[in-house]
Amino acid sequence: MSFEAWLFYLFALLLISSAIGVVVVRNTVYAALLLILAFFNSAALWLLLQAEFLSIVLVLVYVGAVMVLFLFIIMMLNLKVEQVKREGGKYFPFSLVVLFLLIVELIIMLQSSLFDKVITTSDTTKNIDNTAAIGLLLYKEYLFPFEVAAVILLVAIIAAIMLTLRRRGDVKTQDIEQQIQVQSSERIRLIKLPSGRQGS
Amino acid sequence: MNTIYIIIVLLPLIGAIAAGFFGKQLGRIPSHRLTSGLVGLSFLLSLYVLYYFLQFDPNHDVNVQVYRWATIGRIELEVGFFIDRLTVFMMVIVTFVSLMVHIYTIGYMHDDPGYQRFFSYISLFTFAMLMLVMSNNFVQLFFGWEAVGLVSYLLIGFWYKKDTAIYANMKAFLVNRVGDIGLLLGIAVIIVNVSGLVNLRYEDVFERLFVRSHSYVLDLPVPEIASILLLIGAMGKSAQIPLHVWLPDSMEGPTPISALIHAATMVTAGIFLIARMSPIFENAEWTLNAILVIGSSTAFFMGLVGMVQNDIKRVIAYSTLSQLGYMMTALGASVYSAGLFHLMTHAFFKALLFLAAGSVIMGMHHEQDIRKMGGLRRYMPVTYITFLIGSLALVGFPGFSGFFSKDLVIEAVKLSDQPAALYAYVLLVLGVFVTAFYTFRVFFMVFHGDERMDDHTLEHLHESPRVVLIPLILLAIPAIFMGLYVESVGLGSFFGDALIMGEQSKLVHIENIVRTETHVLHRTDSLLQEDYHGIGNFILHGMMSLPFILMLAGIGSAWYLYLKNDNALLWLNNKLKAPRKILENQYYFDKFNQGFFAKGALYLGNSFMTLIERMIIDGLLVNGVARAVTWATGKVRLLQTGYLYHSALAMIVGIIAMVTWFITLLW
Amino acid sequence: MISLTHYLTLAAILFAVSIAGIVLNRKNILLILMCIELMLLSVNLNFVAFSHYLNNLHGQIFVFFILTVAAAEAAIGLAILVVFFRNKRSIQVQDLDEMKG
Amino acid sequence: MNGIGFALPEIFMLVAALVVLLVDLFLRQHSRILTYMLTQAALLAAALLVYGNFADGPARQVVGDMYMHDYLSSLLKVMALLLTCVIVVYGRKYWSDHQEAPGEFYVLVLFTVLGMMLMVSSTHLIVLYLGLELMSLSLYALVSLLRDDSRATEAAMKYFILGALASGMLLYGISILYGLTGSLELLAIAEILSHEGSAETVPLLLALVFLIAGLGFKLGVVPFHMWVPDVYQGAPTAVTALIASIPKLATLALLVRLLVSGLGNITSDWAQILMVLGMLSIMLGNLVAIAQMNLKRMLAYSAIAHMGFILLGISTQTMDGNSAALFYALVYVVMSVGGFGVLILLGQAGIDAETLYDLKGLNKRSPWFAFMMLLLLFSMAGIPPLAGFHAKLLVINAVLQAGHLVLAVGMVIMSVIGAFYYLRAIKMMYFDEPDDSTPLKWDLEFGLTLSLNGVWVLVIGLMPSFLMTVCVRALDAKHLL
Repeated sequence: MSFEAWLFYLFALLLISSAIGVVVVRNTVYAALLLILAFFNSAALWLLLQAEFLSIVLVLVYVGAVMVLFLFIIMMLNLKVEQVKREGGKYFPFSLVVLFLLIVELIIMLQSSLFDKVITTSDTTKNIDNTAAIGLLLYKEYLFPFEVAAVILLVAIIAAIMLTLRRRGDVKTQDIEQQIQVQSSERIRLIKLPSGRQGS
Repeated sequence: MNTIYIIIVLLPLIGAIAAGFFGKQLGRIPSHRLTSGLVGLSFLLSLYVLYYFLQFDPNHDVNVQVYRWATIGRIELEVGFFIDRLTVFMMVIVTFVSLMVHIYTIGYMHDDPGYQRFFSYISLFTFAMLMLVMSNNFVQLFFGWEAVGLVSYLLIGFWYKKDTAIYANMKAFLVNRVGDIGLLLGIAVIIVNVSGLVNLRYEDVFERLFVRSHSYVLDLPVPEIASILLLIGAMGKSAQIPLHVWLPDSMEGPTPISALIHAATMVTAGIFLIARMSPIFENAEWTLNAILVIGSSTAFFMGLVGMVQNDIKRVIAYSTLSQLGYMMTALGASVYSAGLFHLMTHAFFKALLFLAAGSVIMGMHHEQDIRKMGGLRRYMPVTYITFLIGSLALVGFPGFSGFFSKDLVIEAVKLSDQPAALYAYVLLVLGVFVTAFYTFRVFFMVFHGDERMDDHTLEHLHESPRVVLIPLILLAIPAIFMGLYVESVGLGSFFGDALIMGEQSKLVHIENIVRTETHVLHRTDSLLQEDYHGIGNFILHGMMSLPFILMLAGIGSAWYLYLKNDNALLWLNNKLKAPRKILENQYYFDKFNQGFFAKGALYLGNSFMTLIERMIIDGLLVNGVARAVTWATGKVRLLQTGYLYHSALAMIVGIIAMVTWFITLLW
Repeated sequence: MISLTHYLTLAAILFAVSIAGIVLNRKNILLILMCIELMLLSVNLNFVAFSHYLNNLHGQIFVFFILTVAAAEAAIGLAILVVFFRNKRSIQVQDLDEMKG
Repeated sequence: MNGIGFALPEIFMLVAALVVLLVDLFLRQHSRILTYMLTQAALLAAALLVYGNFADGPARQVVGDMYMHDYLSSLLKVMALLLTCVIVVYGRKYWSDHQEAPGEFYVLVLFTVLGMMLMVSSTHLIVLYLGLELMSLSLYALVSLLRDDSRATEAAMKYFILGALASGMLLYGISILYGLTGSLELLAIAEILSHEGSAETVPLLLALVFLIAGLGFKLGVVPFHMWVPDVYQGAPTAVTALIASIPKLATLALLVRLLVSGLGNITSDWAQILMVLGMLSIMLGNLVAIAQMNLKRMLAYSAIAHMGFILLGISTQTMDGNSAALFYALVYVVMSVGGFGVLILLGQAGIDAETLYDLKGLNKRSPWFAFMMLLLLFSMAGIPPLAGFHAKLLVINAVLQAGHLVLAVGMVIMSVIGAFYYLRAIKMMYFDEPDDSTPLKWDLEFGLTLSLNGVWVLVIGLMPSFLMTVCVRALDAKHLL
């Protein structure tokens, strides 16, 4: 096996085991960390596939932003580690069988002579590097989808703010406008109290 | 110009929808103003259309295609209007009578809680009736036919808290069903026998039906079968023996309805149907003879029943039956124009009589028994005079509209050379006496003689409000003068070729004439025309004829028996106990239906129910299916646990199933 | 040598594992959200592999967009999760059970 | 970027959504009416723009071959925009019943429609995916708008997770499609696939399965339907109306583009799948709907059944079947939006109407709206002469023409069983005494819109030929691809 093959198997094995880890560990924080590991491995695999730009983006965007967001939420919600006993349910064996079937069938269906191409290292004689090529494509051919993606991010921002922003009623702050507009009659209220004698 | 027809039809519908759905919001007065106004507008537009048509020669017609609704197989369902002289004629009558009834209702139903609902119904009826008469195809005709039936059904049971009303309602519904099935089968026979893509328009159907008129159903030529079935339909709506039983009972509805639906318009739908379908009927000699027999029998025997009825509305109802018989008979004699002329005059004077009777009933505080009335002429002078005009028109007093139309019918039957014509002639002539007798019996008992009502009613006796009297007066005018159109309408020059449609059928007619040399329509028609020498002559001739004498005899005997000599009446009653009993029981039609059809059906039904229904259908099929559905529902519902992982699992299982499906397909 | 099929198999296994996470998970919704990220990762792996072997950059562009959308999706998903937590004081999968039948 | 002008309606919608968003930021609660009016104006103007350059000629691709300008997309866009106007009118009443009028509702509705517009005219898989996600993400957020309502948030959570799963599946399918053809552009894919030998269809079938799963989820057909009842029930009713209409239209367009145009060479394979899924949906939808006393859930199951009809129409692989499916979809969305409109009408301040019991005695409370609901329910049950009747008739006829007698008989039987639950609702409206006789409140605009909605069903039922012609034209090969 070539060095690249070794690398592939190493990262693939790590990727799958960390993915399984995400599914089976009980602690959510561990799961998130394992997911980060999976992302790193996958970024490495992408490097093997000469997708340098995307592999950097994966690390920067995913690990740097999305996973941090996940961790942030985990911490914010302050979940107890063991909240529920592991309950398989009567569907559990059935589900396992189904998943096994899924893997087998996917692999069977993907056995095609079309896909028997062997990895070819750097024989693609490109004059420009991967990042530049993607940039050119993105800003020339894919400008329209690029704008749409921006809109999607905007919607995400709107939705996230809308859902989580609360105006608390019990916060004590000054409202300058109201203070200025107040009238003298509102400032003091004269109440005529009945004299003490009549009351008891 | 074409949109005007659509507007005429839609105006009453708009009124009906407004009063029906928004009656509560609108209030009483705006509701009746709106509906009456819209129907009035519809009437004016109809008049305009009449005027417009009079500019053209009588054969002018218009075919308006509104839209094609759907195509099912080779049958195209369309909505459209066919307008010719016949249609215009019906439109004017329908909208005019309807308008009068709308106005009358304002007074008559004044205190009824269902005021707006009532206006909505009668407007809806006007819409349906216009759809029926203006239709250019069989499907729309059937729609209009069922719609008028539906409204009639709703209106007979308008006072749904009255048990008798509900019963009458039911009866009308069931009997009309029989007729409707006849019509439906008739249309089906026609559709089956027309080849190619069928749009079911009258013209096309007639043309293509006669191309294939050599074809046979059950060894009978198609026109014969189709016309018999259509006749059954017409008999149901126009209440001919033996499908007449629902009409007298329909008097349970409010009086304006009796005038509008059960005298002037809906019951004449059968007459209209046969006139429209004349190309088919003219090719069916057997059916024409059947019409003669059925029509004249209805005319005479139903009139006889009218002689012994004591409910003012029922007497007029029987009179309606009898007059419908006259119209039918004229059609049977192939003088369609005479039948339609009688339809027109009858619409006016019968609506008048009903509305006047309604006025009497109002005055009498909803007492309908004529034995408890009497001497009303002093208290209700306008009602009295209008009722008299209506009565004179009904009995055919020379100069009044009924005289011309009835005489024309009798003349036509006399001249007809159909085998059944003699039978029909005798019955019709005798019928004149009967008509005169029962009409004036009611007239004398209600308006002359002693006041037989109780004191309380007598104290409150007064003339009806103006809103009730205006329609009476407006209807009285045509009831007197419409006879003047005897030449144009009665003798058919007004209608032109409207009564025979379709090029091909015309050709067939000519062939028939050439071949047999005795074509009925044209012979009777032309004979009638030959006999006619101006109105003056017509009246003079009428005054010397047998029917006139019989009429006078009828009036005279009614006067003698009911005003002059009570003892003679008692003596006669004693002598004629047996026939009287038959008449009072209306020839036992109801008893027979009850005993034979109802009981028999019940018996059959019961045995079927225990055997088939309960055991097989109910036990096995219905309950079985219901149980199976419930069981399946429960089971399937269990799948819907609402748990996320089950939903996801279902999706995965779906994918696996599909992939497995393909794998098994490939290997 | 490493062929395209190797990568596709790897992605398929990753896909199945992520689905297993969604179907078998009885613990909390956050894990499900992570599994969704994992699933998108497997799809991305597919795209990058195809892109490489087809010598065609369009697949990588698609991955770029998937990453963008996935970030947006994560943001909205987590926001909904927070709202859900505020209502139920729990993010257990089993507590998604108010509606059924 | 030639032909960017054809995307003018979308660009306009985007700008309008941003304007609405900004304007709303500076408005106080009581002046939200401005947001509402701006939203309506934006929708109507966009509809006018689409109508203005309605693609009447042959289809063509613009904007770097990513964007389809054809009759089908123009038709669906106009329809969706007008329908959204209706939903926004209903939505205003709904939110005023809830004492708050979140400006985000309007903004997100605009983004939903924008996503839908991108979807129906995309010929590029990236644009398709982005449009789908734009629509879905906006909908997830909309469902959770009632953020203090535990059922709404639960529905949002379920909708989000299952939706993400479904779009993951769709992506997996797309990735294989890309791997097989090396292209992301639908026309090119169709071109390449038509040249390939039939031996290499195995991975293609795998892609097909995942594509159908992704689209089936959006349509809500068995077995990808489990979210439908929960989300319909939990979401705010105004949002439910949106979910029940816009995505269905968009997904129908995708089905036509992906399967009919894109995967035309394995037609028989997907046709069989659609047939099975369609029939299962009709059966499950109608059966389970019987057991529902919650009206929103009932409508959800009936939606599943209706989607089954649409799938069966497409599964016939004929022009007649496709146009029947399109006709069915166009009729269905109007009916269901109207149904939710009536539910919103019945709602009162703070309390949503959602069970069948809320319909009780509606005739006594408002005969006109009871009649409108009658029209809508009769139409859903497929009773002539209403629009739903023609829709069912067309689909069943197409299935018969394609020679599937058993299927057609099954459809008829299930329709009859399905009629039961619609009639039960009608019975409750007309023959039961109202539990609650609080007078219904609505303003003129709402009343008019709802009436229009109900009458439309009748009008289409009475004169279906126009809509039929349009549907046939939209799927005509000349105008498609």
